[in-house]
Amino acid sequence: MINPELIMHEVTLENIKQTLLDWYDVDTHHYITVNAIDNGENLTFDWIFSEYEVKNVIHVFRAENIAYKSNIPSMMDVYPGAWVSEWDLADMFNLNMENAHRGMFLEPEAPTGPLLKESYSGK
Amino acid sequence: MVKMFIESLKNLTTKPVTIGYPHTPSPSPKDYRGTIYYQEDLCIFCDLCEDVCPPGAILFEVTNFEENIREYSYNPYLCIYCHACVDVCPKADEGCLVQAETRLKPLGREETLPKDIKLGYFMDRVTTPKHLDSQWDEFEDRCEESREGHDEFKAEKKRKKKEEMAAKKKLEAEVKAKEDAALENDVSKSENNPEEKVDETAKDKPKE
Amino acid sequence: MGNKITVTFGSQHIAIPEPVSFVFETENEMITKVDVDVGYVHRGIEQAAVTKFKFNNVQFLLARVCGFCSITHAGAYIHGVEKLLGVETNKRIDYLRLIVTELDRMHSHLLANGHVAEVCGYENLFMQSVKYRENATEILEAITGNRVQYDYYQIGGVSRDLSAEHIEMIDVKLKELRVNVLKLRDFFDTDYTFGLKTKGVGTVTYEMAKAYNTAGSIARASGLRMDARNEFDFLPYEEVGYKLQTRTEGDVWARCMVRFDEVINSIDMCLYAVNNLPEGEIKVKSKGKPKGETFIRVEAPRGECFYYIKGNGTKIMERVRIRVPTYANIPVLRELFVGSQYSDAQAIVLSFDPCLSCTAR
Amino acid sequence: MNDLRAKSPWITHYNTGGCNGCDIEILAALGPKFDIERFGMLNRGNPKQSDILLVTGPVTLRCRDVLRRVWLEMPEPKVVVAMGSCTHGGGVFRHLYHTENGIDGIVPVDVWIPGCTPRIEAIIDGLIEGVEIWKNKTKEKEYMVGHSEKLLEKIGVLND
Amino acid sequence: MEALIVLSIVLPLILGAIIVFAKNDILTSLLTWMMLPVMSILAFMIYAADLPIYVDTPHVLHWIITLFDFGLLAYFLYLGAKRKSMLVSVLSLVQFILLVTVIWVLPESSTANIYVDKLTAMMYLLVAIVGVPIAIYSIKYMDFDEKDKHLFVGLVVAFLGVMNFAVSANNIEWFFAVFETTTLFSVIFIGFRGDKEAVDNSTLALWMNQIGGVAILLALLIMIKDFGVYHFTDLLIIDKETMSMAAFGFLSLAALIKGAQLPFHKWLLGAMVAPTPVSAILHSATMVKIAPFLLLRISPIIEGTLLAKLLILTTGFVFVAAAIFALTQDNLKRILAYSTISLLGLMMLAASVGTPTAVAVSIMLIIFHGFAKGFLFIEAGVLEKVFKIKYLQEMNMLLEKAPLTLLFIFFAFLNMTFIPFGVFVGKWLMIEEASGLLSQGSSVLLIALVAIGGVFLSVLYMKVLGVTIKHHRFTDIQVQKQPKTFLFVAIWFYLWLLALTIFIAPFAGDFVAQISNSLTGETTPIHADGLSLVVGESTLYFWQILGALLLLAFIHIAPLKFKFKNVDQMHPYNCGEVYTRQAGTYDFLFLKKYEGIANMIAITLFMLVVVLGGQLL
Amino acid sequence: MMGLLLTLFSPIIGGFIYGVERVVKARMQSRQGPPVLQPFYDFVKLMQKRPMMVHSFHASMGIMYFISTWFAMAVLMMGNDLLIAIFFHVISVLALTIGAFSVRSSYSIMGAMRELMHVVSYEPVVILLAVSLYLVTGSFDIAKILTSDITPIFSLPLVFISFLGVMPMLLHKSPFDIAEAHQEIVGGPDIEYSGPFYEAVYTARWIEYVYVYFIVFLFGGSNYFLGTFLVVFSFIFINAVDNSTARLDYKKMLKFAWFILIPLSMLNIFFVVVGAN
Ligand code: SF4
Ligand code: SF4
Ligand code: SF4
Ligand code: SF4
Ligand code: SF4
Ligand code: SF4
Ligand code: SF4
Ligand code: SF4
Repeated sequence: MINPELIMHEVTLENIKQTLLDWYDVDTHHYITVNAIDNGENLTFDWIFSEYEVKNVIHVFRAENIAYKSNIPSMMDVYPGAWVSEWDLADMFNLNMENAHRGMFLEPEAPTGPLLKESYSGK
Repeated sequence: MVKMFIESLKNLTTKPVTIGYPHTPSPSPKDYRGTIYYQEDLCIFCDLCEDVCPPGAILFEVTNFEENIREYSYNPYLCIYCHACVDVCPKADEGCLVQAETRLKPLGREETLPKDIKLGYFMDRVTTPKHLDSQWDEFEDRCEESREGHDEFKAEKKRKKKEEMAAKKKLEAEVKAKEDAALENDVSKSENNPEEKVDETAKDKPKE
Repeated sequence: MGNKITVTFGSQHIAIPEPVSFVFETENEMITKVDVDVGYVHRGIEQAAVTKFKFNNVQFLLARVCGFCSITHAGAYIHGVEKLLGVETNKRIDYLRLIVTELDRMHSHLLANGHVAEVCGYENLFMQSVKYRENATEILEAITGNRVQYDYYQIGGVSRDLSAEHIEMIDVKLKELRVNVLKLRDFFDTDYTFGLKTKGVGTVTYEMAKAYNTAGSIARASGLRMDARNEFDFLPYEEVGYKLQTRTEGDVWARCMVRFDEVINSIDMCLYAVNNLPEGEIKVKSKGKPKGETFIRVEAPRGECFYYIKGNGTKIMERVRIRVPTYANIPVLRELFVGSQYSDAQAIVLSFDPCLSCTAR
Repeated sequence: MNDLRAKSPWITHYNTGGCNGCDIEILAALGPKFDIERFGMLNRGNPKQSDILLVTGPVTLRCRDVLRRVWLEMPEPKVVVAMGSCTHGGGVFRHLYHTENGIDGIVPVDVWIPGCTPRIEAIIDGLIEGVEIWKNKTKEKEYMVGHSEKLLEKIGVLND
Repeated sequence: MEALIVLSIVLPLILGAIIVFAKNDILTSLLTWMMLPVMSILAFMIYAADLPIYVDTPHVLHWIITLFDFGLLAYFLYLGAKRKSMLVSVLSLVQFILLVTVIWVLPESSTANIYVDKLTAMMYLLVAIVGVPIAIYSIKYMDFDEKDKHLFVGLVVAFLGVMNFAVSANNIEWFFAVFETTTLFSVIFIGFRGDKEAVDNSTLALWMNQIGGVAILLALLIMIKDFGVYHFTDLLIIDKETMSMAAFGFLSLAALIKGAQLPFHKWLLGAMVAPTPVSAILHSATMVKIAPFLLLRISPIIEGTLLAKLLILTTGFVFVAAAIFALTQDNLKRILAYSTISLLGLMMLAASVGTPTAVAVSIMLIIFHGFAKGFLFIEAGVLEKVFKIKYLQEMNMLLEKAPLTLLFIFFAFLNMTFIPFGVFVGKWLMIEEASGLLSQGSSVLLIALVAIGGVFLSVLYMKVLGVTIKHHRFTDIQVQKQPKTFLFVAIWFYLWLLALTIFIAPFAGDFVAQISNSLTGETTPIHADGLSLVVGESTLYFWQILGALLLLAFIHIAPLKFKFKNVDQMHPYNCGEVYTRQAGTYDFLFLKKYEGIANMIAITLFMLVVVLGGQLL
Repeated sequence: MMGLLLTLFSPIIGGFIYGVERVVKARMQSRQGPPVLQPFYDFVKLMQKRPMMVHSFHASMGIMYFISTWFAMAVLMMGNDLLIAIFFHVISVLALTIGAFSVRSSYSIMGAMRELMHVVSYEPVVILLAVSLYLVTGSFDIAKILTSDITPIFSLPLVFISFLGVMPMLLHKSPFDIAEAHQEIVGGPDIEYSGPFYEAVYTARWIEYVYVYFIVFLFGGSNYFLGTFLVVFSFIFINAVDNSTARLDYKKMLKFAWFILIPLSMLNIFFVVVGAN
């Protein structure tokens, strides 16, 4: 059984960028992805990192209770490769993501925000 | 470059590694995940396979509501040969659902339509390979309807049965009551109770 | 205008079997601008995993996120579910899983390298790669029942056991494969024209690799010591002799070479695992429904595959998030084109071994 | 003549969003062990010079029009060989929000190859089956008599 | 006959003057149109006469010309001062001093100052048949929003006279005078539009050509000092063995500059700012053709010397380099200019080789290049004025926009390189000749240069043709209306080229070979066998000529005429996508960085020509 | 007479060569490969396809490519001047490139430009070859070359080697299949042809095989046995090279042709000249 050692950092949308700018070290930290979870009323955001050559450690920067229409900051200033995951999330959750180009994955005729609970739970 | 040059010349003089399929056979290895076969007589109609099948390649259509006869349908062209149905089938060991090592022929000209009774429940109904896909769509709808219909039918039947039972009971009760009345002259004791019970059951059952 | 030629590369193009489109703007064949569309394969798997499918058959769907690493996708998910269910697998299961995962890596790497050779116009090298790769796929077919979609992982175990004949066959074929891969590696290594076409082309420097958080053989070819097998204990890699392979050149050629080195390492690991297979059941009983969340990293052939799984105690999962290696490598890929020749673009793309079907899901 | 023709089917392959599994096998089928060039088959990659359109995948929304265009660009006589369960009703991707549930509604299919992933032997069987059908086809365009230009324009083949 | 010769020199001058001063449209047209038959007949009559002819001139003419020289130099000095160009002023002063010295030491000579041989007569013909239609063309051309129409046409007409004069001058001092006059004309033409760019370019042309003038004067001085003669015909009879080559070194230098060889090609490129007929006339029949003409005049003398070898090297190098750099250009006229520079290189190369066949090649190239280039520039002018197309990338879809012009351009370009047209025959003969020389131990480099340069030119033309035809759509082609004059001139050139090509064997075997015979005094191994061309042991059969003509005719007429019926039309393969995309061409701009190196090499070669070839050391 | 027959049958001979080549190529890749007559099956197939074109001009250029290649073949077989035959080949290249340029497809246009780069690379070498043959046999006349008592291969080994170097360019074989480059520009100039029109281009390529191998044959001089041997040798060699090299880009091709092959040829000619004097 896998046993990841989770290191949780509580952040908010306002301070996430600054926190990451301070914390993220290109030599030791590896950005994995950003994730969003729909809790039914609001979203949870996770920015997920690992460390090079350190076993089983996963850093998670978790911002909770995000309203659906909040403006999400882009992390492209911190690590330039962030755009794929951010644009992807913007499409999938119909987010107001900074700098995001919509339609990277979704065609116009597809449902908007397919990963939102309201989109698939039939309401 | 030079090494490859020599290798090329060497290959030119040696025999190619190409196998001769289809002129020479190339059998599947043991336990190859091929077509799913089904034995109706062994099936207990538990619907577990239909439930687990990822693409929905197994469907049961209720063909006879009265006797609750369900017909197994399998679409080998939709099946992803994942083996999940066989894993889940309680009667798999007896051979109710088996994954064969052989695979199906591709579906092209009409002559090549597979006619194997055991697997081709769905295919048998198809006359032309074109529109097979849309037919499966219709079929899915029909199965869905049949299931719903069956559920309704079942509920209806149950209700009717209950009603009958109730009526019967009532009758019996009446008779009994008459008898009793005749015997004891106590009429007002048990008149409404059975009817309420029927109502409750009728409400509950279809919801399941 | 005038001297600019816009070349579309995809979505239907002979060099990339997958639908992906690059729109290059070239001047004298030199690329000056590039647009990438990676969304052709988007099918909506993340949604399907939390709606249509129950937690015990999601792995079949996830295996079909991508054919090359069907085993890793299903594997990552099942590792996660097992964690949520609290299932402890035994050594034999781990070893069996490891064998199939590494065999998958071998065939994937060999095909990827062969494909690089093919788009470099080196048809024979492609043919030789595919020829030798057959050994790996034959083994896989024999032990899992399919050449590509193994469906081998199951919750709490694996679907089939290895028999004695299997072990014998694997041993013979892998030893043969090892010889052949070394030969093939030698071809790639020493070939002059292939070197002309690939050395110094599409170079990802160590700094770039770090800055863009690349994964897999792309990162390792640039000297970034980055391998989920090294950083995450999802399978007992250390026991079977895993070694991290890196190079420093970072170009197309180095990526091929890293893949060959990994194939050889994988063969060694498999040989060890097959010959030292622990005894035990191949399936552990599991009960209950997954509840809670977990993060999983596994090393797919193309690099790190990351899963986030959240269950809510019902049959349906709450959230499945997939981050795949190509997804991490697309940003750096896009940066590489500007300034390189159009005739090298195919080799660069294919040396990344892009998997759009998992990128777009 | 048709028998001679049947010895030279050229292939265009298009993946409409499958898992690559099928495509890997197509590559392997080109390889030395199976070598479909024995039957005169070449992977041309260019629909204008091909006779068999080998499609894999469940047809995602974005691939749909591309598939149509590729098919339209192939001159008659031509056949479409659909490979894998994805192409038939979408396979495991059936009824996802971004797929078209297989290629049947998009282009007319002549041969279905079952399997996920089909064995290479099945690919060969399917292609041979396709060739048998192709042999009896003619140059005629049975579809869209009389309104070709318009239809082409609508689909976006007459782009520019 | 003398009168005819004088007439053909003077008539254009007079007519030009009338046109300039009369400023009357009808008169202009009338006179210019009239010149076509008159000049042609004159030239034919002179050619048919018993050549060579020496025309004696009154002594006073000599003084007039000398005076004119000084006037010219004074004007140049004035221009230099006005345009604040030190170079021009200094060069004018140098020329002034040299000219005074020359006149000081000039011995008496009884040789006639005007000498007309077959070569000269051929140049007359070229001027009449190629130059006059261009003058006609320029009447219409100037109607398109240009000013000073009459002045322009008058100058063009007069320029033809100057050119005729230049090719008939025997006295090198006179030749210097005409040489400078052509410079003057080119300066006026280039600066015609009067804007800054035009003036700058004309100044450039001025000082570059003045260097040529200086070179001629130096040559003249040395000649007078060494041999005491200053007539071309006198030079030919001096014993070759003992001769010093210094004078010829300088003469060749003048030729190289006039022929706009690298690195002096800038002036010809700068000439592009002038109205297009200027380019047409400069490139086809006049001006630059003085360069190979001059070399042809002295080729019997320099044949086989080190000077000739160095010239071969230089011009061969230019032939290749200019063809390569032409690939980097995107302006049609500049491409044509580069190709002229390149082909001039080949002509001069052939002239320097100096064997009968090589001389024939040079003549052949002068003629066919004149026709084709005149044609091309005319069509470039049509494109510019009627269709507003100047750059290569705008030439896309010419087939829809200007089908007829495309047809003409296509044909002219085919003429520039493909079998069986004249330029090709020249190239082919050159290779044959060079191969012959090879076995006698001459340079392997010569052959390689000819082969390589020819290939580059072919590729250049194919590229340009490709671009003109590019992006054709499905639409039907409608032939657009063009001014009748343009059409006439185009058809005139077309028919001449066609006729000359079909009868290339007699033309080369009789006409060209005769000129070459007369120049070299040996028999040229080219003759016509029926309509097949026989060169030594090789034959260009008539069926090959005809076959190639038919193939090419089909290729260039096909776009207009040929239609497939009942065939499906489909858009190009675009990976199944519908992106609109640009499709330009390669511009090979990365080659530009080698241009400096090429110029350096060319300068070195120039030095070598003058210093080593002229045996100055 | 022989020349006429050879010309008439050159498509068939070429098709046969191509068929053998495909088998040899497959065998070199340890595959079984298609039947030898495969090119003719392809021919029949293409003829039976529904004709489809981009526009008439493009389609007619495909046919012109075929005709002019065949004509060049006729000139080579029946004319007497090798040089002229070489220049006729340029006409066919013209038809091909003009056709390729005329369509609105960047692949096609890139293919055409690359085709021109091919010409720049091989043409000087081929001309030098003709010149060197002239040098040793004293004639450009093919009939004379084939009857001269000198065997050119012995005095022109370097020229032969450099011709081996340009053969991949002429025949579009790896490492110089740059204009065709299937994985980059999907066939380059041929891409837009389909059905019968593609068949014209396809067949023209066969004629080019005969054209090129005939030039190889000339190296045998009057020793036809040696000539045949050279043809077979170069055939195997070219195919082995095709199968053991990656495709280079056009700049590398130019450099190879210009800085290696041309000097090589010139060196050989130089030696011959020096040796003769
Ligand atoms: S093998 Fe899988 S897809 Fe096929 S019927 Fe069984 S469960 Fe369904
Ligand atoms: S799981 Fe087995 S027993 Fe149950 S319905 Fe399916 S086939 Fe029948
Ligand atoms: S050989 Fe490779 S590039 Fe070519 S079509 Fe096949 S998979 Fe695609
Ligand atoms: S990158 Fe993704 S899709 Fe590709 S092989 Fe790896 S896990 Fe599979
Ligand atoms: S990377 Fe490609 S091959 Fe691998 S899983 Fe993804 S789509 Fe499939
Ligand atoms: S089969 Fe599918 S995944 Fe494989 S290369 Fe072709 S399109 Fe891509
Ligand atoms: S049929 Fe199966 S293997 Fe083939 S593409 Fe679809 S999911 Fe992949
Ligand atoms: S490049 Fe194209 S034509 Fe050439 S061998 Fe490869 S697939 Fe065939």
